[in-house]
Amino acid sequence: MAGVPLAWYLILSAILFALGIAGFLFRRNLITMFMSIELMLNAVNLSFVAFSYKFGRVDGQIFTFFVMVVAAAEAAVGLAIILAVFRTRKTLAVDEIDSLKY
Amino acid sequence: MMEQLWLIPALPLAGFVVNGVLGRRVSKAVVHTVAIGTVALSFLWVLKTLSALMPLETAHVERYGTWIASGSLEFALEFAVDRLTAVMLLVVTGVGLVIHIYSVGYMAHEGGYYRFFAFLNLFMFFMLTLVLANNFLLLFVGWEGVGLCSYLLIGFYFLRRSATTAGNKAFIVNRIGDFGFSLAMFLMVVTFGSLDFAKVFPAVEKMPVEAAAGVVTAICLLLFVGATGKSAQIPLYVWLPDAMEGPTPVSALIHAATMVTAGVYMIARSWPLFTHAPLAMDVVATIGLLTALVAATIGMTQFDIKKVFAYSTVSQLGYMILGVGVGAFGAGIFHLVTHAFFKALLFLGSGSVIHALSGEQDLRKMGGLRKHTPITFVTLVCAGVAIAGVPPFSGFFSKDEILLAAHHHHPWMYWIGALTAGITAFYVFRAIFLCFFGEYRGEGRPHESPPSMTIPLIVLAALSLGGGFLPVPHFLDPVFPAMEGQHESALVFVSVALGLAGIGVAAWFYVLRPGLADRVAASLGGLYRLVYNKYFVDEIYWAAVVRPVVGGSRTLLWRVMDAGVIDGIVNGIGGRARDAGRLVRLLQSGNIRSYATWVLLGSVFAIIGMGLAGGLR
Amino acid sequence: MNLLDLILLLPAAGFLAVLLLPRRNPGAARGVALAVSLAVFVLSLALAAPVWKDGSTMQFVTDADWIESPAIRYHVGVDGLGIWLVLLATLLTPVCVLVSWRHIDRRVKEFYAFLLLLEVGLIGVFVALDLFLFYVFWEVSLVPMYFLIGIWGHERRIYAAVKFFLYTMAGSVLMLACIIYLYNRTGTFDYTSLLAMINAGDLILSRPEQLLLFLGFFIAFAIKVPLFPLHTWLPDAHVEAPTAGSIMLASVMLKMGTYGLVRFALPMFPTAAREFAWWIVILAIIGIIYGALVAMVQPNMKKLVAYSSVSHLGFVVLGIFTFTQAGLDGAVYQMLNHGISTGALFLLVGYLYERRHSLEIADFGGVATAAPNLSTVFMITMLASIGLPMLNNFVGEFLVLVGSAQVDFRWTVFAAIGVILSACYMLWLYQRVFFGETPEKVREKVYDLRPREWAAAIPLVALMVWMGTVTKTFLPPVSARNAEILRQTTVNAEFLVEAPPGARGAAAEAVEVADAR
Amino acid sequence: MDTFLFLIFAAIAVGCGVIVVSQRHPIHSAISLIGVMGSLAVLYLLLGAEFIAATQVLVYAGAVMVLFLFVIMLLNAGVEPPGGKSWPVRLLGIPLLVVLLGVVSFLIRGWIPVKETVVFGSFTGGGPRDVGGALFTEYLLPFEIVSVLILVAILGAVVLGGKEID
Repeated sequence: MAGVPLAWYLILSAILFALGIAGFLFRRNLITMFMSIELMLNAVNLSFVAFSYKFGRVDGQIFTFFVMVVAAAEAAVGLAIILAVFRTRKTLAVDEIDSLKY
Repeated sequence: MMEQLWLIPALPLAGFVVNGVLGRRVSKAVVHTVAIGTVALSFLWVLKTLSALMPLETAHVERYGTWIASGSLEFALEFAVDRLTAVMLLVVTGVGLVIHIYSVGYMAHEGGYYRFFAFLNLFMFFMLTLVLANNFLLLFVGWEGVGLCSYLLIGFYFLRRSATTAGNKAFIVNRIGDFGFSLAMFLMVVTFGSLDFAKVFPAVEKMPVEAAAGVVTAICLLLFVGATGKSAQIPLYVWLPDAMEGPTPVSALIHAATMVTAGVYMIARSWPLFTHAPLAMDVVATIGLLTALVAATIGMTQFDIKKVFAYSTVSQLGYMILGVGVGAFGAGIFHLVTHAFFKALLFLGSGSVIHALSGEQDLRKMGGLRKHTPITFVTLVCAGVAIAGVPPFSGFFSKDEILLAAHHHHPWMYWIGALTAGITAFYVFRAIFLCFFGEYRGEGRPHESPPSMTIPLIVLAALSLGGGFLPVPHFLDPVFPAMEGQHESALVFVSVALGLAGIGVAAWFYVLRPGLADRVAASLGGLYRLVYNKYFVDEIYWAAVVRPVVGGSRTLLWRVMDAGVIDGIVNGIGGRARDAGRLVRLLQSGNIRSYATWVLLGSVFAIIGMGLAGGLR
Repeated sequence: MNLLDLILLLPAAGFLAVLLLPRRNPGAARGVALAVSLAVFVLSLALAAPVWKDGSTMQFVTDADWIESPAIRYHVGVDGLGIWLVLLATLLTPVCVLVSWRHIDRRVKEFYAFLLLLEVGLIGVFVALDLFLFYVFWEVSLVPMYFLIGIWGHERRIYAAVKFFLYTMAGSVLMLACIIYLYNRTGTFDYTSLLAMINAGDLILSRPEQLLLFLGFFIAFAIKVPLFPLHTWLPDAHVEAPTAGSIMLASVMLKMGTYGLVRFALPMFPTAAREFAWWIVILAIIGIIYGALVAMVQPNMKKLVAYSSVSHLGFVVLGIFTFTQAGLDGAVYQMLNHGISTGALFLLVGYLYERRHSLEIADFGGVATAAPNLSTVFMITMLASIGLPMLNNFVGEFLVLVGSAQVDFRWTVFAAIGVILSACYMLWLYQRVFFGETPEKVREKVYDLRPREWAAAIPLVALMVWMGTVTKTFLPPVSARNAEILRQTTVNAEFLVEAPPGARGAAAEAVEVADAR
Repeated sequence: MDTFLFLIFAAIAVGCGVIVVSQRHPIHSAISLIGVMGSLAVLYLLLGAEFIAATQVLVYAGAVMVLFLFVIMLLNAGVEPPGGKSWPVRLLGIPLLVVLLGVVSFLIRGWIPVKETVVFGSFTGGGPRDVGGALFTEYLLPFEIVSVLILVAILGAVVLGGKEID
């Protein structure tokens, strides 16, 4: 029975991850960047699940589970921080938020 | 048998310690009693020791232990007495005692009384150590120590800048001499492995002549550098005239009678070295003669009474150096002894004059004092005839012996020496005539000094007159090598005649025809100015040595080298590091997206690296 | 735990105790510091007698594991070389406590705490027999000094402290690298085992190895000495440091460098040491003359004394690299002398500063009238410093110059010029500060020595006279140890004769030179 | 059939991903991200991870993305202004991305043989029972820690979002 090569899953994961990076690099909006991070996390999750399939073990999925949980927590805190930043700086453009420098 | 030689210097040292620690809290009477008492005891102990040790054919050595020991080198604390030392001990303690007594009167109204006597006692300690030392190191201890005391006492009036400057000058010029002395010591350690007289001298004797010539000549010349410093010879004599800033008893004791003769003593003491270095001996004799002449000419023109006698001292020291330089060690020491008498007398006498005039030292403001200060006048004339070499007074015997030995060495040395003798007579009597004859040219009321000052004058006058009959050269015969050759008695008359002529000229210039001297001086013009300004030696030294060294140190070494180059390099390294940091910190731009790019860059490299290394397989 | 451990532990305990004291009560900090430092001094005196009897072997040795891997040991002991330096450190600490009694008025307890910590480091350096332990103590002494200068210093203290720290650090990092290299070669940091290996021929360092290792150690030590041209941190550090800091820095810390040279650089890398000796001696002699000349023109008293230190320590380095008994003995003796006399000079300059609040020579004059006792003590110290016989420095300088004359007379000639110059700058200083009429400002502010100040000065003056006259008290153990070290340097060179051909020429030459002496 | 499903949902995921990255307005990005997540959930199913697929839809697509949308609307975030300040991104961004993607793909290709395929239904260890079993036995401690983490995160979010920061 012909199936999908495993490598395709992984390459899809890599492509999504690269898209995430691209979003992080080229978007200048804090929230979009944050979403790009989520995208990267999802790309990694896909790898985990794919490997879980490859080795026939559930551990990869457990990891995915943890990543989701942490991502949820992160999203909560991160968005709260974005809120706080917006309240003080009145902007979401990261290039304007650069006071932590030399 | 121990004679407890150490007591001789230790007694004055005890006096120094007592006066130094307690002097400020006790009365003047206690201070000078302690000071004079210790010196007197020391003098008595010298007499006792010498009478016990006579006839002292060979040296009596006492060892008290080791001072410095390192590996095979050992430097002992050893005192020794032989006939040479005996003479020196008597001169130092004897003249020292007289001058201590004199100081009671002279210093009566000065501040820092205890300090003065403490320093004098300290000087006695070091001088006696110098004389008693049985090795060069201990001699050097005394040598440096007397230099210290000289410094302290020249700068005694430390509120006067000129006095402290003179003190510094004395110490530093002496240090230059000591530099030579110490190098000589190091060379001796290297060559002979010891500094003991008892080891060095026999070793020299045993050395083959060819081997000895170079190194022994070097040692002797270096020792002589030391002597030129301490005994004020060309080119290091410049400190001695300035040293007259000190109180007059100091000038008499340290800068006339004892300390400055240490160089002569040292050369005489190390005759076994010098006799093996004829070249060095010639240098010594020539320098001595030259110094005698040059200093005497300067002495003719000075108006400060103490300066006249200071240059006279330099000149007379030149004679002594000439004496030891031509191999007449006994004669040199003999002149040292007689000079101690008459020069101490000259200084104490001039001190008495200065005391009488409440501090006036300029001959042009004196005159006619023989009526006011008769004792001083008479004793000074005694000293004058002694130094002028008028027979049968002390200077005649000792000086003539040196001159005859010089003639035996090189006739031209005799003639220059004799000429100098004439000049000597002239300037001494010039001073005496200016001071005591004619009209009184100053202000204030001159008065005769107290007995504590005049009695020492009288004692010294007696010694100056009769000192020539002391059998010093004969007594020293066993110590020194015999001088061959016979006296040419005709020459005696020449020098005596020159001396008398000098007195005559002085009398003609300053008593019979006052004013003539000024006209002669004016007619000589530039030559007179040259001599009057002491051949500009101080100025030349200042311009050629002091200023370049100080200025060079300040600008070149400190500002340019230290602050500029070295610190520049150091700070430059620091600065470049900072610049690099400033450059690199631009990466820390605060822009998150830039950071992300760097992270990505790093990750790419890491992944490529891992891939290449096969880490992912 | 033996006496030596106790001596190391006590000031460390004192350091903690002072830190724990309440800030409100500075008197307690002073009291505790004085008590501890005096106790340490008294205890350390007990070290002297056994070492005096046998200076060439290590005594009061403790050898315990500290860290198992890498094999770092707590190995301490004291011999004729270290004993007087230990005593110097323990003597000067109470002196410094006394000196700072009034002078330090802010952050008092921290000051005394740092002083005690400094003492730990200094003692440790002189007793450590494990290279790593040595390095640790070396750095331990560095930190408190940095703070002493940086917190309680004068106007430009930060600059001076940073300069001091960076200079020293640059050197000590090189040393650490060399120590680690040695460890990688041999598997041990232990100095005595290393020497034993070298003696037995088990450890033969090739010539390039020796040269590089020697240079690493040497630069660290030379900076600390400081040897020309690595000296420029010294004047700045001294000028800015508080009095106690200057005293400890000049008297004890500079000796760490020269001590290191004698203890480590010479016996471990004899071939390299002999090969470089010529160049090092030239630097030392330049330092002697240069330091003296620059000292002469300083307008600031502390700077003057600092440059004079450069000059004096030139003598020490010269003595060390003569490889003669007299030279080494003189060098070690001179370390002690310099510790005493320059320490005393800084002490007295500190007294003057406390009174007039200035270090500029031009602000003084006529102090002799206002403070005769102070002037007398200064005079004695000055005379000691310029090497007057019967005072301490003379003995050291004399032996050093004798040693150098035995090797090359030219060295002696140039080095002796420094003796002349020392008289110049010191006498000139004395004249300008103490002699002459007393200006109004000086008369108002300068008072004579107080009892507390006497108490700090008298031991030093007494030692100057004692060390100058009774050398027997101090010299024999030093001599014994130095003889051992000299033997060691020749032994090593002999082993190298059998080493690879590249090293043959130099080593053989070194042995010949050694034999010729 | 597998290949067909994979290709469809992979295409949706990549397409939505591109929209996420390329849209200037955060709302568009957020909506697209939901699309990515949904298609990923299908892919998880294909890989036999039923429980994770469900959670993905519930937690990610449901809870987290709603949070995002709320915040976007709360802040009234608009279209981002053009231009940026980061020169390294402009200089290095695209080349680095290309290199990364190339290298990773190359490594994956070399690592996992093409004949190793995924067949739907061949792995059945991804049901709630299996995951739960592993989670409450082997991974109990991490699980508990994560629960604390979430608690802290809640607190943090409340504190940060709740009041003005001075």
